[in-house]
Amino acid sequence: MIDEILATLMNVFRSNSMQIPLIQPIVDYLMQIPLINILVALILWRPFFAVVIMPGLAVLLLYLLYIVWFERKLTARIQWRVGPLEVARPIRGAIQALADGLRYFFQEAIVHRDAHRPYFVQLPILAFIPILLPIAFIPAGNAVGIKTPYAIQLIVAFLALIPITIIAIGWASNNRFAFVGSVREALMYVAYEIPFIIAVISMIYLYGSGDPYVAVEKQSLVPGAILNPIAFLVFLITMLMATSRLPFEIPEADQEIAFGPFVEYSGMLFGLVMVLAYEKLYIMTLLFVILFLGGWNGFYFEPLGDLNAPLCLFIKTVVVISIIAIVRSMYARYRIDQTLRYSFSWLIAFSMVALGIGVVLGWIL
Amino acid sequence: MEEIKIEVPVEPPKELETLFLPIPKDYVEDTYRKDDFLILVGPQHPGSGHMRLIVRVKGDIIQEVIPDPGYVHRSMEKLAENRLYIQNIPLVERPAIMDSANFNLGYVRAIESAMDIEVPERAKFLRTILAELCRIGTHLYDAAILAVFIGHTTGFMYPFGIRELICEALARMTGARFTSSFIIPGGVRRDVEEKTLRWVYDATFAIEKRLKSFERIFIKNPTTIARLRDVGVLSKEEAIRFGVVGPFLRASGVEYDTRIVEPYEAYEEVTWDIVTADEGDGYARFLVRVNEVSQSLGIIRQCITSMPEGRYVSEQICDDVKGNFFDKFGNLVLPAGEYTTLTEAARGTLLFTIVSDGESNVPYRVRIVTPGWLYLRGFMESLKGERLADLQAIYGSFGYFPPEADR
Amino acid sequence: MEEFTKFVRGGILGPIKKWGTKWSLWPVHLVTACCGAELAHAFACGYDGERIGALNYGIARQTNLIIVEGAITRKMARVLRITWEQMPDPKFVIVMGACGLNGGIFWNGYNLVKPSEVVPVEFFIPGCPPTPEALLRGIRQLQIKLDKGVAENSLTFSEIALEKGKKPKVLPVSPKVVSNAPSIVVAVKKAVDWEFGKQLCDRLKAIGRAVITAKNRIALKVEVENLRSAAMKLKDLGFDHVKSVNVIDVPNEGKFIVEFLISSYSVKELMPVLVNLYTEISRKEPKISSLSDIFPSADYLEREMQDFFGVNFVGNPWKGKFILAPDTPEFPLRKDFKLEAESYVGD
Amino acid sequence: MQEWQFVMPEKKHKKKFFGNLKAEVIDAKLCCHCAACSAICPVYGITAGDKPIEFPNWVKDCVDCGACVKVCPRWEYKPLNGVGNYVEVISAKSKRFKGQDGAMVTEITATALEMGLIEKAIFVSRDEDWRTKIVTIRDVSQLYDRKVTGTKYCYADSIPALKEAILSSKAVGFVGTPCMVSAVRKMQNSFKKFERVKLVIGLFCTENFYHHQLSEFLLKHKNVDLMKATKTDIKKGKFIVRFVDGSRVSFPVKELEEIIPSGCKVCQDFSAVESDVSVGSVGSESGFSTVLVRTEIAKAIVDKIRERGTAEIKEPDMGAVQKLCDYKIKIHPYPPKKKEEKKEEKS
Amino acid sequence: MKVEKISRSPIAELKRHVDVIQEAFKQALIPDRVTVEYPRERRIYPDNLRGFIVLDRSKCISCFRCAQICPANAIQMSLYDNFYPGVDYTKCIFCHFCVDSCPTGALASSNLHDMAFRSLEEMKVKATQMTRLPTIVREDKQSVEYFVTKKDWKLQRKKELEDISVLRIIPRIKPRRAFCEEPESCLGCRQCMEVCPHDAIVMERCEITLGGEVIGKGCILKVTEKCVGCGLCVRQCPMQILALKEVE
Repeated sequence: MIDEILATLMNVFRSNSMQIPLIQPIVDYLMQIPLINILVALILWRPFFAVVIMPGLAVLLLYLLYIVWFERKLTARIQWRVGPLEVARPIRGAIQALADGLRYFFQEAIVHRDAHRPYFVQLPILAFIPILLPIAFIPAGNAVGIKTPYAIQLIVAFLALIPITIIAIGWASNNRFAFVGSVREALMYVAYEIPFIIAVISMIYLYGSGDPYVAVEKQSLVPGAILNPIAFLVFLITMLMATSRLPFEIPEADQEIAFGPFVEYSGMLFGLVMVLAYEKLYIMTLLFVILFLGGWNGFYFEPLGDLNAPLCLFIKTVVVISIIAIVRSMYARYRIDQTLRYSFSWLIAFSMVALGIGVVLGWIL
Repeated sequence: MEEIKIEVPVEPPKELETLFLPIPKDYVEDTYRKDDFLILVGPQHPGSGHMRLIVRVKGDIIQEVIPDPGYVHRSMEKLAENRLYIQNIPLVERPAIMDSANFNLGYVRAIESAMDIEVPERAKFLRTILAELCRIGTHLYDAAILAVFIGHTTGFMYPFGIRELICEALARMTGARFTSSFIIPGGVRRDVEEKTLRWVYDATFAIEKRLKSFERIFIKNPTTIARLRDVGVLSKEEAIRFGVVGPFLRASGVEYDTRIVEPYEAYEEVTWDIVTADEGDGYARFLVRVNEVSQSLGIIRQCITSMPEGRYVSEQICDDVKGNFFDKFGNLVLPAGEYTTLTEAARGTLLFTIVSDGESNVPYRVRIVTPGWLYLRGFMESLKGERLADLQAIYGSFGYFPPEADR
Repeated sequence: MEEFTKFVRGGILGPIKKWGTKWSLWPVHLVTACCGAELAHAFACGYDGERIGALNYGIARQTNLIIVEGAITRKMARVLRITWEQMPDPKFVIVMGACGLNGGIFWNGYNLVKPSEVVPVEFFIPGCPPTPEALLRGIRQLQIKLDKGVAENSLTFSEIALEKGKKPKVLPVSPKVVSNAPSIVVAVKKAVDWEFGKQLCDRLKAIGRAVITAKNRIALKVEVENLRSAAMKLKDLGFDHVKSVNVIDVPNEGKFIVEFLISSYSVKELMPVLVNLYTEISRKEPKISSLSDIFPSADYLEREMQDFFGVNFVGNPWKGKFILAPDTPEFPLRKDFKLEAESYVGD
Repeated sequence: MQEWQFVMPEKKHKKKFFGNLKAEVIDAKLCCHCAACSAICPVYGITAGDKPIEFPNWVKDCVDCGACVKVCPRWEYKPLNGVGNYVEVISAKSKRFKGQDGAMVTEITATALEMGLIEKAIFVSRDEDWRTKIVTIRDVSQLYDRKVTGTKYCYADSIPALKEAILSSKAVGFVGTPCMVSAVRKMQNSFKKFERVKLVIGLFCTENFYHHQLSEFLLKHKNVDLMKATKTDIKKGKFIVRFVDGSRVSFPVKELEEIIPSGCKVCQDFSAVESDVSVGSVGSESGFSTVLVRTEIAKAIVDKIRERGTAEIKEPDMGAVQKLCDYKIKIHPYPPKKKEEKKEEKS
Repeated sequence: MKVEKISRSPIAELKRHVDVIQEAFKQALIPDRVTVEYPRERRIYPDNLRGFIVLDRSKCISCFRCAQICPANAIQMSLYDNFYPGVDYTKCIFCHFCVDSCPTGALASSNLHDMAFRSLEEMKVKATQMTRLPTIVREDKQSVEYFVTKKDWKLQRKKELEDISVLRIIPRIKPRRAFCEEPESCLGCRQCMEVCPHDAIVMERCEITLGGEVIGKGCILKVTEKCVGCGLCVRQCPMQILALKEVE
């Protein structure tokens, strides 16, 4: 009975497995060991590989460690200093984020008297649902969780849920600054979401489909950034706004409203809410790469086999994020009303133009 | 836009009673009745110094700000009455340690004016260099704080990097990075070697070069301009009425600088410009100080190139300070009377009043009015009608430093 | 506190906890006094505290280290305690600067509190202000403490043995000479070469008794009743702001001398002139009319004097404490409030 | 160093010197409360003020130097009496100042200050309770204060202030009652530094009071609150208190008998025989003061006053002065019997 | 001088954006780094940096000048074979008024400034602990100095370790001794004798004169060879009749 189920599963996994010639000998060896073989098969099963390994959770974790370190290092470099170093000098302090994370993990998580206790604790965890769900729809070549022609629309829809949780977090905190921060988050939400969605729609028009495969395929010659530079620009700026990055770090604005919605979080819970923005940035950058930078189009090394596409996508994503990290040391924070004004006047206008370009180009292509 | 009143019975939160607010209880209730919101900024707040601002907002617009100072009130005036005249020198520099030379200078000049001590030329030039170094240091400090208040961390790091050079210059000249206590009645504590002066001379150019980087990345940064321009405007009349001082007064178009109207030390012997602006907004206040930094660099260079030879301490007091310090300075007695000196500290007019009874070797009363305390009123007024987010921008544009105001 | 160190080092996960905490000591942004300037240097590009894992961070909930930067006043002590209680365990405190240790130069001031009496302190860093190196040394010592479990000073003295001697009968006196019967004269006439001043002085004679006390300084005495009208007249002359409000307590003669130092920004030739408009009021019932409606710049200065001397400025809207905390002694700047005296001989 | 003994009067008792003083003067009810011992004491142990002279814990703290005995005017007391030597006598009234009568003490001090004969002068002021306060007069303008001029009829610690003054300046003027004048002369004889006291103005005096006793007496028996008084006076055997509103209370001095300190009851010196110049109202018409010029320096000052015409000068009635001198001898016999009365003046 | 007006035109705005991006990328590629990596390297401060105070016990004359000039009252004299200063680092503000007041150069400043203590009691440094420089925890492998030219400044790293130096300047003060300016005013209180840490003042029998006339026998104070010129008696004398005089 169990053997049958295992055999069925094995078949399912093997039928849709990642083909990586480089590690094929190891895989073959492991396949001979019972029980381990099913695990290996599971890992190499494409939907699982996409969601959990690459570009999914495992890489996300690695990425988090990397981006926190890289951002701090890059900022430090621009600021005439060295950044995290002594924690692991040979690797230039790369595990600084790990140390911080561990410290957070073992610190007391305070739920203060005035907070709405259940929501205060639940919401940071709930916030992961809209963050993690898009991963299932983001394909990387052959590695894909759920394949659907509406993947881009779905991703955008899930992303739109994140601010709701942040607003709820601010409400549950029951703090003046959290309150002001939540209101700012709500205002920002309406400010960036419209141009963002229009920019995405313009690209969908351009490619004629919400299917990432179509989008990537259509960019095999010219990347989307050149096809529709205005949408590219609008997407970039709204991405900064959506992930609360300077110069639009308005809902958190530590010097003004003391981290806004997250003011009362401590310990592990703060660790969770702190990485929200980074994770969101990761998802949005993946989308950005797929829409504008040709997705997983790029190099192809024979030994890597199916791993080429996820790796390529990942490298592009990391490069984009690393470049985006520089704005943190470049800009001051805009004011909320200025941002809203820019957004509702310029950004929406630009996104309309982008939409026009998308429609026209989509019609031509 | 029509205002819609929501009739919800709102009670002021309990915590307002326990926080020891220096405002009456009915003010709090009134605020809540009128659908306003009280936000307490500070003293433990990433965007405030050591003070609390009680901000009353309607929506996002600030209605009124009540300062709650005194978090760094260290009883300086009382202590000064209980110390020897000379022992007060370290004390009076503590309000603003980054501006120690100017504070020191103001106090020492009050003693000198009382005792009619003629300061040698060389000492005057050395004092001027110290004062200007501290002025640059303070302006950079304020710029850094402004930067971090509007969220620009690089703008915070660069000035502090440049300040390292200033600290090094002060350390080489006086032996301390901040609180030099170097200016004493009659001159300075020690002569400064030619080598050190050359170093400082070269350092001014190094500072200038780095300031160019700072200008590109922060001063002329579009986000900086967006945040500071047209906020916290003080018109010329308002600035005069509320007694604003220093660069903040000059930013509103008043050409008042104590170094011009009542010259002291070597300021008459060097050429420099008084920097003013017309706008009176946050950016003008910032730019005035930025421009003053380059003026100060010029003053330092002129002082070093035309540094006269001679004594570093007046012969009326002693030949050499080393070893004589207690004997020559420990027993100063000022003739009876009141002596007031005005000094242009980095943040504005600094006033020292020493009242002596003519017999004691401790002052009878020392009144220290620091620039921060003088422009606090103007600062509070300029906040009215601005947005909550501008609070920090205006705070930074004033460079308000609570230890200086509270003494 | 020792239990936090124990917690960090204890248990099966001890090494991980220890390592994480050691390299992630985030000081909370609690600027208590002027040592904050050197703290900023320690975390700015000159020294970059982030190198050793210490990142200066916004608010209490997300940090685990308080660096007390110098003086803790009575008002600030509350805040320090609240901040400390807001922080999640385990948490540590480092105090920098002489003021925070034992008061430093303000050791006998009336408004200072020792942080070590408010919160448990791990390390003390001397200096006024300590150099950034000293602060980083303090953080390093805390890291070493977390590593080893015991606190260590960063320096060990090489002691020499000396015998204790016999105490002499008379110990040296204080060098301070304080007159028991001081006489305070605010307006001491001084002959100066100042033509404009003489003219101005003649004009001011209509208001009160005007005396030139130095170049650009005029003392103008009026009676209490005439203070407001004198201020009005000065305002008409072009004086537009108050630079200082000062009260001199003369218990010897049972009076307060209240001074308003008035100057001008709007009239060019009056800019350097500082008119000391002063009057004397009784010490028993110190009451004087406020000038804050004529010169708004006098407002906060008057409130301050109200705090310090208990002089009632009638017309100033503010009543109650402004600068001082509720538990500060009443009217500390009056002469009958005495401070602790120095001692020169230790054990 | 046991054998060491400074040149000093013999000890009368086998005690430390203060013990001698206490036995011979204070306990013998001879002490006139001039506070000279308090001033001279090298360890500042002797307290004066508003209480009888005391040295708490003198057995231990007294350094046995004998300075107090050396300066005490009542040690081996030989009463001075009579009008004494004088070179000139006038009755005068100051045109500049307002004082008790003719304000001649003020005028003489002011002239001496203006002539540069003295750098400062020790005066007695009062607070609102009519408690005496010492002021150091450095500037003539200080003398316009009505609290400084005018008689207080209470003990004041002028001599301690005088000692402070001689340490900080080279020429000092002094105003005091006859016993104080004697003490100053004794000090000058013993210690060269007191030669810096250039001008000693004596006041005509019959007796003086402890402040607390006087104010208590007035409040209790006469329902007079000294706080509201503007002037006190003794004229023609009557004690007069004037008030702000112009009303006055007067009663015979004899009623004050019970509070007259014992030291005054043995004093026969009415006209301050040893002073440079003695001043008092006796012998002049109302509003004028009698000035007995005894030494060259005083003569020079009076000549200057005359030359500048700052005072109105008349002929005095020396008979009245003589009469009071004799009267004082009569009512204050020495060695004491059982009888007394009082008076003292300050310009 | 008026500050220059900032143009509001979009082109100028764009140019400023470009400036910022340019500068940021330039720094990212070739950073002008100025960080002193403190625990690993030590910054060379000038010798006159005011740090830990060192006492040369053999030079100290117990004159109390350091204790009495200290604005923070951080110096207290402790009694051993004589009074020696001890610095209370819980109060010391490193103004070094004491070092400047020391007439013999017994106190000297070192540029040791990085200290951290675990308790307040241990910060009260006694004279016995001040005679030598303490050993400190050192993790430095190299030293670093700011090297400034007219163009820019950079860090100059040196492999050799920086020593903590003691800067001892001996003041140019001739030896002094107390003497009595005005013996006629002597109270005979012996305060000077009793305060003298060196037993240098004695009372000698003599005749007391006033105005040339012998008024009696008594004693007069005399300053002996033992006097080191600390001046304590001068400050102690209630009549201020003593003074310090330079001796050959």
